[in-house]
Amino acid sequence: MTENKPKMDVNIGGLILSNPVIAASGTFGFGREYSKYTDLNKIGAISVKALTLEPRQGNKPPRIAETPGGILNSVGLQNPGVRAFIKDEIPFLRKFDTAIIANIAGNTLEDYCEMAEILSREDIDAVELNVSCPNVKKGCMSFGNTTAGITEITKEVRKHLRKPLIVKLTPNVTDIKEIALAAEAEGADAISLINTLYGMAIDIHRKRPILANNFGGLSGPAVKPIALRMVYEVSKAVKVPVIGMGGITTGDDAVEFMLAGATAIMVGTANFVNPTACVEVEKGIENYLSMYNINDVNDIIGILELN
Amino acid sequence: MTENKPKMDVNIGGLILSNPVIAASGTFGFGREYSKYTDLNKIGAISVKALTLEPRQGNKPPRIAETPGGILNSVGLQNPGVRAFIKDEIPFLRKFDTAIIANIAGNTLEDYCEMAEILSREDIDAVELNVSCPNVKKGCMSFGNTTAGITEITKEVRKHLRKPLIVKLTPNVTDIKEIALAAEAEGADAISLINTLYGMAIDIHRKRPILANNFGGLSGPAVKPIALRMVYEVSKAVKVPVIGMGGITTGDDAVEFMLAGATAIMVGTANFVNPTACVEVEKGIENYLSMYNINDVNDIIGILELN
Amino acid sequence: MSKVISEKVEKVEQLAKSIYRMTIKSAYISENAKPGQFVNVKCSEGINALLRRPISICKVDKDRGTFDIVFQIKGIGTEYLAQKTATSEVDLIAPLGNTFNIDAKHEKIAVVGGGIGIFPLLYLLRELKDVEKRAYLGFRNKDFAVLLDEFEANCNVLNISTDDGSMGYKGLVTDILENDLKSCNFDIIYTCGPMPMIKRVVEIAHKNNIKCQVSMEQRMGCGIGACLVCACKTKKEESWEYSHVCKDGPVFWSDEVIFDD
Amino acid sequence: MSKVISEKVEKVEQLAKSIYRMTIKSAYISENAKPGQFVNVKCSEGINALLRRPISICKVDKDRGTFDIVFQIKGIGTEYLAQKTATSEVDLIAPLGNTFNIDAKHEKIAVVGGGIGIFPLLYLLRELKDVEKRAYLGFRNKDFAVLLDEFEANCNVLNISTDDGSMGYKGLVTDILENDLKSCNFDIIYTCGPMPMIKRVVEIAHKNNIKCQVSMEQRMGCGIGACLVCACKTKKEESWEYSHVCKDGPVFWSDEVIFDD
Ligand SMILES: Cc1cc2nc3c(=O)[nH]c(=O)nc-3n(C[C@H](O)[C@H](O)[C@H](O)COP(=O)(O)OP(=O)(O)OC[C@H]3O[C@@H](n4cnc5c(N)ncnc54)[C@H](O)[C@@H]3O)c2cc1C
Ligand SMILES: Cc1cc2nc3c(=O)[nH]c(=O)nc-3n(C[C@H](O)[C@H](O)[C@H](O)COP(=O)(O)OP(=O)(O)OC[C@H]3O[C@@H](n4cnc5c(N)ncnc54)[C@H](O)[C@@H]3O)c2cc1C
Ligand SMILES: Cc1cc2nc3c(=O)[nH]c(=O)nc-3n(C[C@H](O)[C@H](O)[C@H](O)COP(=O)(O)O)c2cc1C
Ligand SMILES: Cc1cc2nc3c(=O)[nH]c(=O)nc-3n(C[C@H](O)[C@H](O)[C@H](O)COP(=O)(O)O)c2cc1C
Ligand code: FES
Ligand code: FES
Repeated sequence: MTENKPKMDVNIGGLILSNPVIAASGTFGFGREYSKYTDLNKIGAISVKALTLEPRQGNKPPRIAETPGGILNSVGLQNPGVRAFIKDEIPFLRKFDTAIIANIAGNTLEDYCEMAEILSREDIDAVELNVSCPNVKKGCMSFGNTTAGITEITKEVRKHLRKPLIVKLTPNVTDIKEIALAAEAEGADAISLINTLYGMAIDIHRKRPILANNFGGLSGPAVKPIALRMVYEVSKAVKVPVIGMGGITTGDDAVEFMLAGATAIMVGTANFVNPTACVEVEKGIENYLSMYNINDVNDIIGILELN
Repeated sequence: MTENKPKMDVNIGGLILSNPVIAASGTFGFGREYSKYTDLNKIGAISVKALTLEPRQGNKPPRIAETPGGILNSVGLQNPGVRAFIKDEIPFLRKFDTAIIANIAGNTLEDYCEMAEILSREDIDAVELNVSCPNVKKGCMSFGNTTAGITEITKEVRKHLRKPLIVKLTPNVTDIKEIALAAEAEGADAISLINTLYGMAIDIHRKRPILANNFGGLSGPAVKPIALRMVYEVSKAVKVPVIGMGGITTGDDAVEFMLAGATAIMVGTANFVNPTACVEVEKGIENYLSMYNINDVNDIIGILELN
Repeated sequence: MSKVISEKVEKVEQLAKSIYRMTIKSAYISENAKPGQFVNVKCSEGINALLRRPISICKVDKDRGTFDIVFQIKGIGTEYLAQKTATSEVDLIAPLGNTFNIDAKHEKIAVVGGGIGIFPLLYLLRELKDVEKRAYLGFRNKDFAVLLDEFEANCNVLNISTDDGSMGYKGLVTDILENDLKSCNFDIIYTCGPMPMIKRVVEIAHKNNIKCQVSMEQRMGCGIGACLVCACKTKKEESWEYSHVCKDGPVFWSDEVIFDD
Repeated sequence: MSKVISEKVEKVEQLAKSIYRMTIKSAYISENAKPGQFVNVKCSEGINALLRRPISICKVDKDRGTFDIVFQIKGIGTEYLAQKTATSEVDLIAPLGNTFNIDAKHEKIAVVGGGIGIFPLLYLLRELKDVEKRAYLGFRNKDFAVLLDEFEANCNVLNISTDDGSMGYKGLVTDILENDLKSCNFDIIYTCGPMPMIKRVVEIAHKNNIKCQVSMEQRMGCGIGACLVCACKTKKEESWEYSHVCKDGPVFWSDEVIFDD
């Protein structure tokens, strides 16, 4: 079977990935910790923990709550800042055969543009615009849930960024297609979705929310049907590649997203449960292709037929 | 302990329920089937399967798909029509000490108004406006996801309805508060939420959606954190009582919703797994009250403190 | 009258690579069940497999107060069920659904089953006394052909087909049925299995003017007739309606069902 | 170096109403673990309890290649864990976290534990040789007081308090500590347990100029330092930062931690 290994590389707006599996931002750090448990060379790309212009400490703990089939998190963008990333993390990640996607979040439009300028000069493969983090009071959330917001930020960042631009969408909106089309119109090379769904969990004994931040973002298997529907809608609406995520745990889950139209997929929460999840998902996609004698993963993208 | 049984009755916009547990529309039929397994007298109210002006057959099967911690359904409003309900079901339900909430769905504004007129003359306790069913092509969905739509339908139905009016909201919107405020402004006596989240599940072997209708509404434990956040937001925003639902399976789940601001709660998907779920949820709320020596369920409504 | 009931597992036996038989102690169900009925069984703790799974009753032993279900592993629910052991309990709603029509006037009957559809038919055969019974069973291949000795013991003639010819006739079981009908007749045919097989059986029965009952499968929510998800298109006066497999079925007369969904 | 590893359960024992000890066979973990470290254990199949649960290592038997964890049932995860039997496997990431500071210069040490915080301290006591060891353990009531014989065997003086006086001193265990400090001194105090207790111990240690290590608890996601959810406020130069319990801890020097979150 080794000679029959299907062709796994995919093209995300000019960026070629060795396979369609990407570690989702915020769930994989900068790859360091997971490198002890899994072979980073076998992962198509790593979208690193969201970077901000200056270092950030994030929210108070508890920052996580388990919910049925999912988790709520309110990390609040703790990160060492874009410059420390460049100095300390890029050299480490470059030792591996995996693409680097810099996920960026800002308080202001200027923050985003400045990070785009800085990162354009660095050895990374793409930038993912986090305009949809539910866990910070001001900033990125507000750009992501209106077409006006997404238009403005995509247009401005595009001017400053000389790398493929992935715009990551929030699912907390009435019409996701509209938001995706706005991002595409302003020059996004790809759309990734979904970020987390805004939620809450309560400790009935303390009569307070479990998260110190009160609210958080829901991810994990629970959100899969919502994510899948949105990925389908967006990939029907836009022409640029779509990166799908939300609850992917197995190769079969990934195949669902690819059939629905995703050119690549991201694995998030599943990494916490199983540090080798990304590699297992990749293997699972290969198994599916082998089962049906498909020799190029691109042949399953968007082939879902409606009933 | 019997003499110390806490006071369980709540007031939903003038409608007094013997306890805050309501069977959610579409999950309990007209109570007939469940009456074989559970004591309907112990349930505060039953919101019946959505009624339309004329009988409807609903969507093709399969109409259900299991997803992680939840289900997708696309029943598509199968029901015998409002007149058959009046003739065949009200007399049956009236044998029990439980309030009857008529959940109504229409294709047009006129449908809703006509049903409101008809039901105003009948022996029911309240009407719940289903403006948010994701499983029919035209009609109710479109009213529910804009403030303009909700304003129009609430205003018109209010003119024709001489019963307490509960407006049920869809969670598939960017800002649920705004929608709730619009319903309140036009005379809703209570707000219920959430209806199902729009989603999809794919059979990777047939390369088609599992549901014949392709898309469906997500309910069950998976949606609980989203529902809870929305119930909190809405009950902070409006003055009318809020009926909370989404994934409630146990008394503790119900308490979470009540702490967050719900005056009553609905149990849906849990009935399928456990036909006595409603009664067990009620018992669970009582246990919680006893544990903390609270002798009126109204004392826990909305007392959540943020961190 | 069905009940929500927690019962002790007496035995779990592997019959084939992916097929298991579970014997469950239940005075109530063994007393009340009839052929064609099913149990709706909780297949996990917590939310892992959220919904109950419908499984046909395959055998009832009133004396011992037990009944059997036989199931094939398809996904998480049946996989979990297969891990139960003699010390486990199962949480059931049962018995559910209507029953096969059993009529003293029927002198010669046939059952036509495919795959997991054979199990309710075996229960039916066991309960039919003093009748000439023929069974027609189709399988993907011999690895799925289970309980043949019990079929053998409960009918007069047993016909087997497999898709790949690894056992019995190679081809469709309905070919055997059709061929037999040239030389013999039945008062009624009962069928359960994959939809293409059912459709073909119904076609053959109608062409030969034989009464026919089909046992239908559909994805279920509540299993008790309340949620309306398990729709099955049936005739109604000049038109049609959606009946429900869990309550109006699983057994329907073949001329009631409209097979175009 | 920690690993993702599936290991056999050797024994599960109920120590009190809601407290269980599990002995797990693992050459790898017993060889590599150090006091203060924890395992991150999968507590369900499928999605029932989605996240792994962190549980401290309570004992290591290198010769037999086993280690023990002791846990109290709090919710769905620990409840599931308690149902494991001698034939089960557990899926672990282990050993994780840093370790208590053990220094040959320490001649007299104290451990102060409350509730489930006592288990990592017992492991520490077992590994500390040739030192004078005193243990101060506080419990809600005597029903939660477990493993006392093992504490007894592994320290020179054992002090017990309960909130309701049902065993030992009635009141706070830190009262006993404070009183003892009038007449004796320690080179280091190790503490683990409820936050109010930890804070009080740190206060007492600082007032008495005794070095102190605290083992912290926080809700975790990954357990390996990647997701950054398990934040713990610590000093950094003139200011502070969020360190992470799973990686930078669970053990911190008492003067590193800022207890105002
Ligand atoms: C009336 C009736 C009687 C049945 N009797 C038997 C029997 O005796 N032996 C047997 O092996 N199987 C029987 N089945 C099929 C059995 O219910 C499914 O194989 C089983 O539900 C699959 O569950 P799973 O978790 O293993 O698979 P999954 O695919 O993980 O199940 C996912 C969901 O789809 C539903 N589902 C999947 N396949 C079917 C199906 N074919 N029919 C209905 N729902 C389905 C499940 O109930 C569940 O809700 C019967 C079905 C019906 C409707
Ligand atoms: C480093 C460390 C070591 C620990 N050692 C032990 C030990 O030796 N014995 C023991 O009984 N307990 C120990 N705990 C606490 C133990 O992790 C929790 O009691 C357990 O996770 C509760 O899980 P549950 O599913 O039973 O409860 P649930 O309340 O259902 O858990 C829900 C979620 O909250 C998390 N959670 C709940 N309580 C805690 C807590 N106190 N700390 C961290 N996460 C929590 C769970 O991990 C899970 O993600 C330790 C915790 C940490 C952080
Ligand atoms: C703990 C945690 C932290 C996250 N941080 C980020 C982030 O920094 N930037 C971002 O774009 N998404 C972030 N996400 C969202 C994930 O990248 C992903 O969109 C989401 O978790 C859905 O995928 P999943 O269900 O596979 O986890 C975070 C998610 C989790 C669980
Ligand atoms: C099978 C099914 C049918 C439903 N039909 C209706 C309906 O007719 N009218 C309505 O307002 N809501 C309907 N709902 C939504 C429920 O009333 C409820 O809002 C939703 O399921 C969330 O609650 P739960 O998670 O407890 O199920 C239906 C839900 C299910 C699962
Ligand atoms: S499964 Fe609910 S009506 Fe049949
Ligand atoms: S739990 Fe993920 S960093 Fe500590």
